[in-house]
Amino acid sequence: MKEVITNTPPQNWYLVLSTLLFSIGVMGVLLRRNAIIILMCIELMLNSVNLLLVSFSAYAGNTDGQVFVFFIMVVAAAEVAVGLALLVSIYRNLGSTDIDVLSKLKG
Amino acid sequence: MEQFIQPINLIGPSLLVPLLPLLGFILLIFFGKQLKTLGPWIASLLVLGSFVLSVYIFSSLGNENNLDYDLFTWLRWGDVSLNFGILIDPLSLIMLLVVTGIGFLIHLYSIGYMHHDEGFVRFFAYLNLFIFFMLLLVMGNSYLVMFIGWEGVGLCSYLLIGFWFTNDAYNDAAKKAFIMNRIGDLGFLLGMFFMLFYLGGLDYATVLGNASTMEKGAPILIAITLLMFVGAMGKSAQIPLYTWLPDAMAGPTPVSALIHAATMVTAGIYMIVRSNILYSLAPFTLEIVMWVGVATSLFAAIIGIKQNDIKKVLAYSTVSQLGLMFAALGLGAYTSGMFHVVTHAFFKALLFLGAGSVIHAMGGEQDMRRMGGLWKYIRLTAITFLIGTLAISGIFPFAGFFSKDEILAAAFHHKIVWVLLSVSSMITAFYMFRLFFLTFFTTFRGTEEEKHHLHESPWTMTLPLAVLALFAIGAGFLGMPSVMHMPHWFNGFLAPVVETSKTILGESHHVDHSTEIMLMLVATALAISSIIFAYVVYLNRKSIPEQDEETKGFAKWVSNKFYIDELYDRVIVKPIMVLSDIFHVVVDKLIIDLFVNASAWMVGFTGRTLRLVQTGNTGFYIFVMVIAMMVLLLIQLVQ
Amino acid sequence: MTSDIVFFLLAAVSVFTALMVVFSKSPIYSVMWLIACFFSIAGHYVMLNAQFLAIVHIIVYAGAIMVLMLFTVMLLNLNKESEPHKSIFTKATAVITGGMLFLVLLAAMRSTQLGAYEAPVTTDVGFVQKVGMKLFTDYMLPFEMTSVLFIAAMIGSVVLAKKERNL
Amino acid sequence: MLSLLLLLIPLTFSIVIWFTKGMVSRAAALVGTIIQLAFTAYCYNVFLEAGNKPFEYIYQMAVKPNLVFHFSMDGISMLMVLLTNLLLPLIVLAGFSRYTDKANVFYSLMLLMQMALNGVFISFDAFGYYIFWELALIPIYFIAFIWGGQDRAAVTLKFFIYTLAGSLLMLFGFIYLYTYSPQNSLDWEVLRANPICSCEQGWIFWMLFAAFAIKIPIVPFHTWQPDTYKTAPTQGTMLLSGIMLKMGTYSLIRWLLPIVPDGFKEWQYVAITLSVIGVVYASVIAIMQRDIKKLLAYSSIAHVGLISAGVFTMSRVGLQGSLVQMFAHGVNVVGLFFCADIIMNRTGSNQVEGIGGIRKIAPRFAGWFLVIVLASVALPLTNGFVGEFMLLYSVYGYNTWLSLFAGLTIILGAVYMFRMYQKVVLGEPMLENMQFEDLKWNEQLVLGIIGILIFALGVYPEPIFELTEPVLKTLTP
Repeated sequence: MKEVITNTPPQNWYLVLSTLLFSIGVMGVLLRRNAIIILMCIELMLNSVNLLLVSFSAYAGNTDGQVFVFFIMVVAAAEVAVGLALLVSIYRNLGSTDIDVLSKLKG
Repeated sequence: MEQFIQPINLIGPSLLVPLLPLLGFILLIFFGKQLKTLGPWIASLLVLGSFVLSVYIFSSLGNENNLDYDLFTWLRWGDVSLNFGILIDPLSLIMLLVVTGIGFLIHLYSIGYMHHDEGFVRFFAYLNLFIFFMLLLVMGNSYLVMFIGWEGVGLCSYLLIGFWFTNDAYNDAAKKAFIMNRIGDLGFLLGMFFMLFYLGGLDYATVLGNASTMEKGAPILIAITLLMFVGAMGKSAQIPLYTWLPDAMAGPTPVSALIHAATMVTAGIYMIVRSNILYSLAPFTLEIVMWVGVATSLFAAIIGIKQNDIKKVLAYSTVSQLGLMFAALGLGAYTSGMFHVVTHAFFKALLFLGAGSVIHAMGGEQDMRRMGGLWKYIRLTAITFLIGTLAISGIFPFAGFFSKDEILAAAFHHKIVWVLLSVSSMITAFYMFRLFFLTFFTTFRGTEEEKHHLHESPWTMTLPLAVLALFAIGAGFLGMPSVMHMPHWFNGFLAPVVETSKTILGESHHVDHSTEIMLMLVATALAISSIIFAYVVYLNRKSIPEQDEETKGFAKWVSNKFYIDELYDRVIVKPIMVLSDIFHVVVDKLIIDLFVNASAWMVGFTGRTLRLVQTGNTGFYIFVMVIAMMVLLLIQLVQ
Repeated sequence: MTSDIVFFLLAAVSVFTALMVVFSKSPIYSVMWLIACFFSIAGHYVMLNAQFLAIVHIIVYAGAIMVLMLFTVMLLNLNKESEPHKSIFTKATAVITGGMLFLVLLAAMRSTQLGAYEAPVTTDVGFVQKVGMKLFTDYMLPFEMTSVLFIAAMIGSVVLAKKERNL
Repeated sequence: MLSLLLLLIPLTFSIVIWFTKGMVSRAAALVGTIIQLAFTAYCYNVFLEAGNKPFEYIYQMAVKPNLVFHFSMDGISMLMVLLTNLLLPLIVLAGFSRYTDKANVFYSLMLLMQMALNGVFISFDAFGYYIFWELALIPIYFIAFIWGGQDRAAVTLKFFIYTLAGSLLMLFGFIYLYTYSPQNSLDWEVLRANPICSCEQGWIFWMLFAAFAIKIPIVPFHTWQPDTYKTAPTQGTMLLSGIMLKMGTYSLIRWLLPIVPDGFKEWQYVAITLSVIGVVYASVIAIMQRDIKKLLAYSSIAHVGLISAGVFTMSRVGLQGSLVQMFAHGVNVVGLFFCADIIMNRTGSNQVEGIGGIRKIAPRFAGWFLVIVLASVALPLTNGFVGEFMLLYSVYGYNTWLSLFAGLTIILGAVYMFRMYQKVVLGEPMLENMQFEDLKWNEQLVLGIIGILIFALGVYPEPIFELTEPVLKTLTP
């Protein structure tokens, strides 16, 4: 077994960090109207959660968390593929990726 | 109750009595086409068979013995089981003989009368069905079986009144008869419920046995008897349920004779005589029965004066006579009432058949104002009709005299009733002779064509007339008044049926011989004076009843039957129809559906309102989502 | 101590780049900042001894997803500041909401008392061997199912992105 | 196994019929229903000899939650299964004289319905019972919707949502019972043996009662019914009125009475009063109805109102009477709607007024129609009387005045039935060039069988008493 970094900071720090990243992601979603940037903010949020899972996995000594992260990545990849395809299609039809234009769901 | 020895050998014949007409009905209804000519004869012969069997049972049973047995359990639940059984005792024997005997004669008569009708076979099928139900009514050993017959004869009455079903007025009359009877039937049904609940059964033995242990005048008994009397009112056309009977004359004349004069309408009297113990124990009900009878008798007689339709006159006279019988029952003179049922059956059937013969001769004309002088054309009919008229008027020695006299004698201690009944029979004599004179004497008032058509009826019609005329003369001698020092066979025969009542009612008010003779003389004098009055008015002065529109004043009220039909129409029929529409349009469609639709509208409204939340702005959705997340977390934190 | 410093450095980079993602005017810059952010997160993974994930993360996110994003941005020619500005009120609301969410989440985490882990229990959980064992034994079925998911995503994106034919 | 077969035969035929066409599906449906009838007759025999043992079948679908299909049979179930499988061939046969569009779907749905109805009647676990109860709704919805008449979309939707709303309440009731039953079981025996606290039975009573009252229907939950009966194709109406309506009254006896006896007793007076008011109310409305099918619908409300009143008296006579009357009413109402259908088909009019004269042209039809009308007005010696007598007596036993009120149905029933009969059948024909063919062979057969049933049960109802008495003994004190 190779040498590994053993001296790590307390887990609370990771909690705070991922919370902060998540909030930034949410803020971005609220702030921006460009669909691509919103998509990116969502990726950011997913990553903050991933970070959280990995930290828990590492600190609790349980591999399952990392498997979840793996699956989240898989889903995220699929999601981005479909999401971007949607965007392209929307852009083609509307000439814009501004989400405020997409108000067909108005009741 | 005393245990009689069951005459087992009579069970078979007694079962056959009602089954033969039923067989006739089934044959005729299913094979009517094949039995076009033979059918009516088969039907008549089957009824004759029933009659012969009845005579056989009558002769071998006598009045000492009863035949009482259950065939099978019809209804049961828990510990209660209601059986379908047959009872033959003196009372049912009398009715059996009357029903099958007169039934046969009328079947025979109908072969001539209905010959040209296209529903010839169907008519006989219905008649046979009627005989079947009537026999069930009188042969049942429980009120339940009686009720089967009770409703069954109502059905046949419906079918036969509306026999000519293409005529809507006739259909209305039929429907009216059925519904009026149903009102009575509800009373009967509730009466049965009371019996079942308080007296523990419906068969006569149980009911009457348990009732006789009860106190006289017990409220339960009064309730039962009153409710049963409502049933009798419907079936026997008493005030206030009498209006269907005159309308029922829409049916063919033999039907009027058989159902609406001789047999079915007397079912009410049969029922009360059958349950005489109950009635004797409920003096209050007896009082009511009596007053209803008296009122009906007088009321119908008054209406009868101004009727011009030959059958309507007879119908009102039937109502009047039935009232007389109820008055007799109300006075506690059960056997006298029953006696009048028998004599009335003969002479009223005779009168109706005679009227039928007249109508037959006139080619369907029923209005007396267009008749007259028929004596010389249809001599036999006229003579028999005269016998019937004399009998109903109570002239010695015709049948009506004896029975009517007995009732009047029984009423003598109750002076008002006696006076009213005497007036009623006086009026009866008047309008019957009015009818007789207008129809058979003076000059013919019809058209030439009708005059040409006049002819005596075929033998199948005249033979029943002759036979009935014989009975109308002779039947009275079955019950001789005591003043003649002859045995009163009828009372003697029925004695076992009413002996318990006798002891309950105590000593009846027996009039002594001199009073009785006096009563007879008074009654006869009154009748004869009425006849003379009628003679003077309609033969001497040759006055003819005026046309309908010319009547005025009281006469107008009378000839319009006191507007009772119109009253019922306004007070009961119309309001129910209006109520029906109100229920349907207002309550159903407006009120109840309002709640239903309101709940649907609420759902729709909520949807429409909540829809506005969906602004279509994605940013807003996300914002709300974040806020919601925060709120949820905060709630969690606060807790 | 060194690890603490490394952590703070990485964390500062992560937060800064994440903020830049949000606040950049041009989508191209946003994409670039996001890639940088992902690299810093990969650094965190290495710190946490999750080497397998760190590598996969870089390959999948930085290598595949972000490239895809970049292509899209460029293909659609979105590389201009065409985005209309939101009102200052909206912006303030967004920032305040984000901040409040951060506070609420922090409070929630504090109240759940998760801070029991001062140091990792075992250190080899993130190695390829361990993750592989887990993935191909316990998570065999979900793993296989992801292939179905991918097929669906592939077909879906092809169908969606295809030019609509005039029928 | 026998009870499974009872469900499988119609289901198999339902599937087979789907793949047939036109005349063949009709014939196949007839064959299927007759086979089912024959099998039911066999079951009847088995039941009389061996009791419910051969019918016991339990299938545990899930342990947690404890979901069970429990099929069994007692006298009441047997009676209802007999009724269902007896009427189905008649209903199928009734359709032989007319063309049905998409016949395969129609008869397939009908057979599916038969399965569901059988399922309702033999389920002894509330879970299975509920599933079949809802399943029965689906085919009839489509039958009414696809083959219906005027306004069918609105009317069938109303019907569907109305009944579904009731069923939802019933579901809540059952879930509550499930949660509080000792072994988390919905089995009839278990629920019966462990009644919940009587303080809560009132609520449960209303939840279950709502579903049954809508299905029966008891006034004021009835407004879906006349329109649905009018709009649905006549064979659908026969199913609805002949059998499906009996699901409600059957459930009163099977589920409501034994499971919430205290709630039953507590609200008895309300339920009886509602039922009796419904009897008179519906009868009065029927008098002035202008549409034949709606008139029959209201008469049906009146009749079942009396049935439910009888059940709610909780007396032996009331229950016995209601069972007899359920059977009788099922037979009669199918006959009545069949006659109405014949009239409407041949004259093209569905109005009470303005037809007339049918008897003159088609005496045989008029005769059979009269027989059924008489049974419907409860003439003695017809099957209608037996039940009505016992029911009225049971109401009398509960309250004298109420029975007087309920007894008005005897009079009003005669009024509206004879009014209708007179206007439609008697008199002179009022339509110009009216063609009215007399009965065809299949119509003759259906009416003949109904006629025989009417008189057979009217004269000798003993078989029904024999079948149901042992059960009733356990249900009433």
